[in-house]
Amino acid sequence: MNGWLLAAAVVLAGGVGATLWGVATGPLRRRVVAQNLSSALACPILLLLSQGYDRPSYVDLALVLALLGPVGTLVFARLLADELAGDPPRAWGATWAAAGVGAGVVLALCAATAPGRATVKLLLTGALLIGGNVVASRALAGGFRGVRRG
Amino acid sequence: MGVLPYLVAVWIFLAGCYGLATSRNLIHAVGCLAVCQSATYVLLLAVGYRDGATAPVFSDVEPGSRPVVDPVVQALALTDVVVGATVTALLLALVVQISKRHGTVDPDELSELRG
Amino acid sequence: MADALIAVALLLVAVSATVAVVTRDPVRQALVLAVLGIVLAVLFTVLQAPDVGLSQLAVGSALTPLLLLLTVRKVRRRAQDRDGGR
Amino acid sequence: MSPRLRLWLVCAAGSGLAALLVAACLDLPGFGGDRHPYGDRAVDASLARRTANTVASVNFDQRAFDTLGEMSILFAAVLGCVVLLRQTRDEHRARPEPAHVDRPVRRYTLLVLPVALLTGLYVIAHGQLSPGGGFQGGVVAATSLHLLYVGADYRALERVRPIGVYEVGDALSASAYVVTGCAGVLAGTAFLANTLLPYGTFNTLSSGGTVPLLNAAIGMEVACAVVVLLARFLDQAVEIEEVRSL
Repeated sequence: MNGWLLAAAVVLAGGVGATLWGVATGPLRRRVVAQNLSSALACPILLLLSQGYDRPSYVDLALVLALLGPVGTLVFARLLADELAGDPPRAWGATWAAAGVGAGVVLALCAATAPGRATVKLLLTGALLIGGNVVASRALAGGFRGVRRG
Repeated sequence: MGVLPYLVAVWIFLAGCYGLATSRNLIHAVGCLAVCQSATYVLLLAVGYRDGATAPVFSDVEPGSRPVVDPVVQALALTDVVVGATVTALLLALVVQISKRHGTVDPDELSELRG
Repeated sequence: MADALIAVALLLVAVSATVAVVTRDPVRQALVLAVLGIVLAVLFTVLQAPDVGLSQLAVGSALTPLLLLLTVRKVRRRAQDRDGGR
Repeated sequence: MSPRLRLWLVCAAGSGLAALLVAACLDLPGFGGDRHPYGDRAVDASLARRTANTVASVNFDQRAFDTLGEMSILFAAVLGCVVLLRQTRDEHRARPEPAHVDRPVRRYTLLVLPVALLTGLYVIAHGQLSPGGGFQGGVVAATSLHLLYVGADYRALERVRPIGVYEVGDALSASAYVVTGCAGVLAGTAFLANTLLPYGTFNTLSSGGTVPLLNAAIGMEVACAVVVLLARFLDQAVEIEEVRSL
């Protein structure tokens, strides 16, 4: 029994399953928040899988997702600014919970791997993940208020 | 597991086809086509999987120390993901052009225009 | 354990693909497609295909939504211009 | 055709197709089976040529001709987009108003842009070693440039993106792939045969003969192609307007 894979399965079934429900139903503001959370939760899953399969090179996927996931959310925030302006989504509780999951996973992996280049990459991924998702949430909550056209 | 992954690929493909046929908006139809495409990736990778194996990438494991999955199907799927995205872009460009010429992106209204 | 992970990922992919098809509004469909891309990337990783997963992440997380939303914006703007001009 | 009739037709055809597909699935070799003759041979061939990432070896060595075809599809798709989305006579350009972006969002995008660009180049450069390669890295690098549109301003993006340069780069890298293939013919072997360069040491940046070269050509091609594509779409969505005929 591999604990890392078990944790990944739990986060996948619980976390990403819940965001899938969120993105499938409800008003637009709930859906964009769910999309942001899905990338925030998938990144720790990829890190856990990398550790669970004992393949350090899988961390590249988490790094790319930590970079591009928030970019995707910013795209939605930017191009849907008009639709979201009337009733901006505020989901700081869920955002910080996802950030907490990410931080916990990164710290656990740092403790499990020997210090070295892998640790630096993990910490970079974690910083990009948490920073990116907090900024993306901020952008959804009215970061592009002035954008009308363009 | 048995045939579950193959059946999931079939389900995704059929769902995409259903969406394509009943779509009332060409942009939505292009999205459904993207869903259909993803069915082929799932099928290819399911065919290449081997129980208890790992990725055929030897930058961090010793060659021969662990069984590996089939790299050929992965190479097929990987190029198609990126090329498929540009083809999606081409279709979206066609949609933009249609909306310019006919002022609508509803396939039903378009066929009425033709008479 | 690996089998359970694959089953969960397959199930999520099937559900999100179905949701993407039945969501008729293109903007909302773009959101579902972004989630589908991420779930597919996780599935490819558990099927031991990190190369394909990376491809899917690169394309699905930002590029496809951007293309879809830009098209929606162009089509809607044209419709607005037309209605405003009349 | 009425929608109702069409739905019936779709259901009938779909159920027939579903039955055939399910029957085919039941005949496929079982999921997770141990028999992968092609895969095993591909892995052996890749290791013989000292390419650590077998998938890159399949793409840029054993099936390099196939990748040439994929690249042509990509090139043709971009060409089609450029032609379809050009500015026509009854359209004019309107300058978009500068966007107001929250300061943390703007700072974040300006901070992440170089990191994402570097990650894209890293993914391309390590294509023949770790997961990644020209296809993935090219998309990441091209997407990272568009952070300027998302986080700053469309005009800022236009300043760092002289579109002609990327169009030329697209064509150049496509021809670089063909030229590398022809070099094999001139050297007396076959088109795109990986016999030209020494295979190098296993698991280093220069190992694998022509694999890193073809990989880099594809990386540049994909990056330029995506930049050109998005530029056309942004032009249409943000700048180009129809002249109103009142």
